[in-house]
Amino acid sequence: MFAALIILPLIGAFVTWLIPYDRLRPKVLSLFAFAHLAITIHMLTFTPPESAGGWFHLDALGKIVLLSTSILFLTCAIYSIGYLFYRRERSNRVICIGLLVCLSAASLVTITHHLGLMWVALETTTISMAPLIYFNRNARSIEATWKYLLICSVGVALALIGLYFLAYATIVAKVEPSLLLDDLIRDAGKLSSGWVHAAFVFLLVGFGTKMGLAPLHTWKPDAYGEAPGLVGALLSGGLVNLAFLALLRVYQLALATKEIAFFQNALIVMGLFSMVIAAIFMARQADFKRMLAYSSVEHVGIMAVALGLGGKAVFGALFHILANGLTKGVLFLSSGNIHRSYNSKSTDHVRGALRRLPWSGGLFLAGFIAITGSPPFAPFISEFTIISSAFIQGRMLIGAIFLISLTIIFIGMALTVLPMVMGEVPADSETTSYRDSIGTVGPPLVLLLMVFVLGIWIPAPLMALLSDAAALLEVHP
Amino acid sequence: MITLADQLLVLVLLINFISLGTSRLIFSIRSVAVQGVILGILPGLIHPFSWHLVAITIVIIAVKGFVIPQLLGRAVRSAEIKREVEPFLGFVPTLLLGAVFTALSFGFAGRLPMLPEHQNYMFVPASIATLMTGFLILTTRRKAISQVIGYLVLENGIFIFGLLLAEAMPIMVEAGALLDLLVGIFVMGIVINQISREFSSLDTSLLTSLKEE
Amino acid sequence: MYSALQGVLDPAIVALVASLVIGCAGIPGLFLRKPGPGQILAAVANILAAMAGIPASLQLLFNKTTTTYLLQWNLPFGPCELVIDPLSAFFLLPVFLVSAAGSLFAVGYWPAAEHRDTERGLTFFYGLLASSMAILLMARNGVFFIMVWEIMALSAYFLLVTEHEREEVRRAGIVYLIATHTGTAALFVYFSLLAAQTGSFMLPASGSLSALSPLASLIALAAFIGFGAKAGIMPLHVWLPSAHANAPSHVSAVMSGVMLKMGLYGIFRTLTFFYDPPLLWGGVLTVAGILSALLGIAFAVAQRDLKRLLACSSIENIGIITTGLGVALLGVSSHNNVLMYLGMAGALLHILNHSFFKPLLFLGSGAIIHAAGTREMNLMGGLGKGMPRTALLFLVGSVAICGIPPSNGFVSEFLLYLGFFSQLKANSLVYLVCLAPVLALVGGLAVIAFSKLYSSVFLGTPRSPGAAHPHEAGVAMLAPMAFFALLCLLVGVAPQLALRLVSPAVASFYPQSASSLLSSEYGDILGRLSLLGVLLLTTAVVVTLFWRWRLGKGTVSSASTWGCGYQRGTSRIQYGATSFSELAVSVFNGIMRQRIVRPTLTGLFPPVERCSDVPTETLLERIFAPFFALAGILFGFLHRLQHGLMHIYMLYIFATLFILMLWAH
Amino acid sequence: MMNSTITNCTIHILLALVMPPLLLGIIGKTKAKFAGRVGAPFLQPYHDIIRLLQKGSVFSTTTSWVFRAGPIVALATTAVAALLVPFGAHHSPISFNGDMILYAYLFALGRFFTMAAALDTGSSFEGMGSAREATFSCLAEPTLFFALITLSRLSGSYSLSGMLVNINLSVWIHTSAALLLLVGGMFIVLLAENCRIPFDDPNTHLELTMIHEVMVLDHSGPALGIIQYAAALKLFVLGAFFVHLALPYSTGNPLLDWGLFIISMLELAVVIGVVESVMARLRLIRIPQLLVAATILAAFSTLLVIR
Repeated sequence: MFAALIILPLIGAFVTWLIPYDRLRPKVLSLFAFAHLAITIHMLTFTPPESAGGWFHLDALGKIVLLSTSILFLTCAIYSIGYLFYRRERSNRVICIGLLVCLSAASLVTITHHLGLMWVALETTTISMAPLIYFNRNARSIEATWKYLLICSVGVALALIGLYFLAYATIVAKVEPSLLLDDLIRDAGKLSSGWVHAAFVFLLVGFGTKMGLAPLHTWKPDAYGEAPGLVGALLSGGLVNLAFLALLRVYQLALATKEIAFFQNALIVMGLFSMVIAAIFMARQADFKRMLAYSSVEHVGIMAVALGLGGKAVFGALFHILANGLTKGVLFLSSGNIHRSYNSKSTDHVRGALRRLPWSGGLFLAGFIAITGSPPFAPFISEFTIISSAFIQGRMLIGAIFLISLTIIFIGMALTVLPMVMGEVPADSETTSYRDSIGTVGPPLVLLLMVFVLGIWIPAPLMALLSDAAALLEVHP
Repeated sequence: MITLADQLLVLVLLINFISLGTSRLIFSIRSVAVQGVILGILPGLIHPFSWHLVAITIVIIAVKGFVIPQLLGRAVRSAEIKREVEPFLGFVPTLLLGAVFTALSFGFAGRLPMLPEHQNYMFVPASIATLMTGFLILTTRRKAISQVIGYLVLENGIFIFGLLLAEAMPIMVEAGALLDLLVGIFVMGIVINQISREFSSLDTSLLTSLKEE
Repeated sequence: MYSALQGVLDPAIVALVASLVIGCAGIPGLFLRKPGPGQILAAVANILAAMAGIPASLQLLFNKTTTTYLLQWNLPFGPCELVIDPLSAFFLLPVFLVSAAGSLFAVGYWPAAEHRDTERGLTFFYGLLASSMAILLMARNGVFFIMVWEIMALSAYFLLVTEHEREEVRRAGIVYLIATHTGTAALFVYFSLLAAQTGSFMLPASGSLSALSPLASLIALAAFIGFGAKAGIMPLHVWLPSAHANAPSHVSAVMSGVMLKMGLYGIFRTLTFFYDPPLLWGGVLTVAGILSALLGIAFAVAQRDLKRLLACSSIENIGIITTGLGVALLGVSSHNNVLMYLGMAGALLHILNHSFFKPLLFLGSGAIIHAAGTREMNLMGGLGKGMPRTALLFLVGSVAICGIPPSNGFVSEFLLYLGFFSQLKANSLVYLVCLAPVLALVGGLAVIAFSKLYSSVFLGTPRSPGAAHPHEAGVAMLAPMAFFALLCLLVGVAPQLALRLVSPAVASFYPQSASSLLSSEYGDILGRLSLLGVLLLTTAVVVTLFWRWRLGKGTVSSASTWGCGYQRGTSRIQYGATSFSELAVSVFNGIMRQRIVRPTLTGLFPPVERCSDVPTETLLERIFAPFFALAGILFGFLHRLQHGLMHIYMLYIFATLFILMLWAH
Repeated sequence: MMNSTITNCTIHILLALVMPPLLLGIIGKTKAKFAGRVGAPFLQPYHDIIRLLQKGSVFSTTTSWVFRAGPIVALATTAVAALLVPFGAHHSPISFNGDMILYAYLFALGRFFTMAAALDTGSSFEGMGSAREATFSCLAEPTLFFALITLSRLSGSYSLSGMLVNINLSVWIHTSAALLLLVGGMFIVLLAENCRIPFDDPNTHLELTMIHEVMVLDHSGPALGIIQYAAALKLFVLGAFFVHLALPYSTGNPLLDWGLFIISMLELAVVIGVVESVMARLRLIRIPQLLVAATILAAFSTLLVIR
């Protein structure tokens, strides 16, 4: 079962590599994505027992991330059929292979309990995404790729040394040396605080870089801005969650080793800082894809703060994994359509999208409303849970900063998004071949529907899953 | 045997300073290559002989010592750049900072508990010092190629620490090391050459069109 | 219908179903291919729902029953209760009334045939807005409340930007959206703090909290900001004028007639939680209220845009209501039942009245805009001849909103006056009586504003070719207006009935205050009022008859207006809207700001020049806009942190690592 | 007792119907005497009104029904107001708690329609007049209310009759300061509301300077007669309020009281006449200042009594 989840996409990658026709590849891609989702759902319903001596173990946390990733990936794959049709000018072999490899690695991250293996998988996702960012093959995209790759690699390298510290801590503590999460949690008490502290710092910075917490987020706007819409969707809706899952693992460990206070405070500080940075940079943003990148910075910040707050906020964080992922999908895919249609990402040129692209424009608008935490959409549930638990815990200052930056972000985003979608299309704007079609509008529409439904009604099984996951992250006295 | 390893580590530290101090790119590439070779030898010195070990050693020496330097060298030659002119921070200050960081890392290592058998060897301080050096290069040099060098030094630092764990969890260490190498090759081999094709130069100060106005 | 309902159905169910029906009214239209039927269907559904809902809520109001339903949702915010108590029932009345009238008006005002691309969305969101407001009144779970609240705010936004091709409309929309979202942020705090206080997201029961508890004042503050922003209490009113001016008229009617009241409802509801509100709260509300009233009407006097004037007068009326509420609260804190009763009754009655005459006026403005093709009053004039019915109905509205007898507006203000005066005998809070002259001043200004409005629109001669050939509004547009006009007169002539309508709501608020003694006493006084109203009408009739008799005796001829010897008078030299209010503005200069654009005339024969004065949004233009500009500049400066220099990015990472290391050890 | 109230009511109504024009006559006579002229007879205003009622009327082509409604509403409101205010020491026919507020607002209704009628003609002069009327009367409102507050505080009553009838010499002696301020303020309001000098000159014919007269320029025949009668009635009603405030003496005997009332009204007319003769019209820009001054006087009196 576990193997299928990993191998299947790899087979897919191999197949797409063999296929010579550009038109066929995206369909094959979606086929494999669909199979992957099927397996995922099967695994969610009938949880397989942990195998390979605890190396593979699909727990509630993994399930959530796996589910959101798989759904998002399928939608992006289907979207790619319509989207790549407009990018006929260049071969899509690389992008299809990269996507599938990334999918395989992503699944590996979610199902393994061995930190080392998880690290390897994470690194693989980083690398496999690089050529996708370079899809446009121009100076800007190579620069974006370069920054993405170097910064993320440095980050992941730091994470690696963090893991080494952890491992060494086990050796020093004379317990059976291992990087299996369960063993570590078991022996957590014995580990020497010096090494553990150092490990946490390096892991936080490392995974934080991959996740894009400020001030480690510097690669994000460039990468998201230059990558095609669907890659952006996967980066901000998928990879971010994987990195967050890695942080969750560390958090679990931190819970076990009574070092939790420091870790939580660090998370809160970095999270709030990310939100403030996002607020500052979203105002007066002239490039709507970069704006979405900062929105992603904001939301990793939200998740970090929630994790740091603990208690009921953790539930919010976990639900936000899903909510943020899906909503970001809507935003990036629809923004991709708008980009295609106007052939520009500049908010000065894009005007009256609702007139030119009623569907994509409407989706973009709805996505904006959803991502800024307005009901009746899913992000509201998570964000309100977090805010309220901040205030209920009596941590007014945190709540205040959180809320103020949310408001500023809303204003900044509104001032960027509303002029884009409303009004008349400027007479001098470039006309392109792009038209809204079911292929390019359907997938984000489906995502939006999910976001909406989750905003008013959480299915019981999902609810159970979320509360199980939250239980894993509670402080054990 | 292991004392020899210690002396080699001193050599590694020296090479750090060289790569910090020199402005000639080719030279610093070579020095990093040497560092790589030394690191390749180290496991052989501290672990009992095994074919597995031999294989690892060979791979590491091959990649760190020859493949990557070759790639970098070609990139440098194709872009026709000889030296790192006007670094973000001058060479002397960087050297001083390097010294400070090395000292700091010794202090830091001192405060951490060790296994008795590692107690009086300088694996930990050396690795952290190398790590810091890598960071120092990354933050003070403008040229893409020097940043790659910085990244390699960083990796070497991590690798040194990995030696401590090699017998505890060999697969882990090797996986990590090899994957880092992969990244290295990936970054150098493809991106660098793409860059030099796009910009006919490896100056990252050219790679600054993506920013907020 | 009434008694039949009692037997057959539970009124609460009826009200609930009715509000849901309104919400779904616009949906069929989205899928129908032909544009017309959807709108008609929506209107019919709305009206039927209102015809079911209003008796139901009346019944709930009079039976003083409280019905509770549990909505099954599995969101992690505790149980979701829907409760209809007399207070909710009272607020339900305007919701049903105005939304139904507006939807009928829309058929004539925004015909689907002419607005193919906007009508569907308009109808849909209109229904959504109305029903969300109705549901809001029943929501008792804080989170559910916020969700409905935000749906209401957003659908109002989408209605507002119906004509988003116009730059002005977009600006209004953005300002509104930012304002309402900020308010919602305050509500987040509010409900979180409530939850921190009570331990659950359920709204606390009436009188269950003490105002002395540490969080109480924070809660009250958050409520004041959050709900006050929606109600348009100064200084949180900045979004209101432009929003109401730029929405389609029947939407403005709902926004002003009902949506503002939702903010007030929130404040009312919040105050019910506390059994011992301190004097301070009442004081704050009173001061804020009277200031809103005075400044609001002062702004109104200066306006030259028909709908902006109406919007500003909404601020005034909200201010009056808030004053009443504050007075009632002072009564609670000082255990003075008379004050409590009069303040609360006045406030609630004025809520009802405002939801009669303000929609009437906004709908009328819609008809006017159709006829004259502009909102600029200086370009209108003489419309009364082309559209006499509209003119008559609009006159009723104008008289009513000035609070002049015999109209409903006077009744509620009358109760407030009684409240102020009632303190003269008591020795506490005597200075409260000084509000009376202020309210009188407000009344006087209102007379200026609305005589200006009415006369410059309907009277005299057309000031622009656009207004020259007005056409009377159709039945679909006239019927709702006539309905509201009748209500205004009815309440004006028979105020005691209205008081009976209000009393249960007051009782639900502070039971001890609504002693039957009080309500009967003031019922009698209002009875005298109605007597005098009848007397006034009869006198008028007598005088008219007398006059007609004399008219019959003498010869009746007609000539052009006496121009005092100057016979070349054109329509341009008659007093326009701006010139009418110019004197008042110059007297009240400082409160009302007008930017006067004066030309400088040079030479013996200067070229043709224009002089115009433009009313300004003091708060928005002097404070908020510069603040935002400043923030923008600051952020722009900080944007340099993202400079694209790789090695500095590396430095960020390194620094973070270093700092965390230091912090950890 | 019962029939005494009835007689009082009848007398009240009769006075309200008959007496008002006489005041105008007396004012005119006084001014004539000051000017050294013989002047028109006391009953001249009656003659004018009757003559006007017999004349035919001319309507401007631009006017609508609003124009015709103006005089009617003006008269009706004033007439109803006349039923609320007590004449002399006698209670008014109708009185209830809060009737003073109705009293104040009835004039607002009349004003609204008068202004509307004026603006209906589309003449710039009449527009001018109504703009001034609107502004000045709006400024006069607060004064009246401060007066009402003071009186109601002093008398402990919420109805016009109650508060005026309870003001007697003893109250005066105790709170003379407050009441003096009040009298000052109210006299100004009285002049302003009735468009007398120094605010307005009822018989000038220089349109640019007028307020009330210019508003009714276009009315003719019976309508004009009604307007003039209404104006006189308004003077009478406000005068009655003022007179009892200024000269609050009452003998126990009802008939004597009526006599006293009539005499004091005549005194008032004379006083107004004197003022009009010795004063000139203010410049328009000064008028608001005078009105605000009146407000301040009244406000002070209020402060004096409620502190």
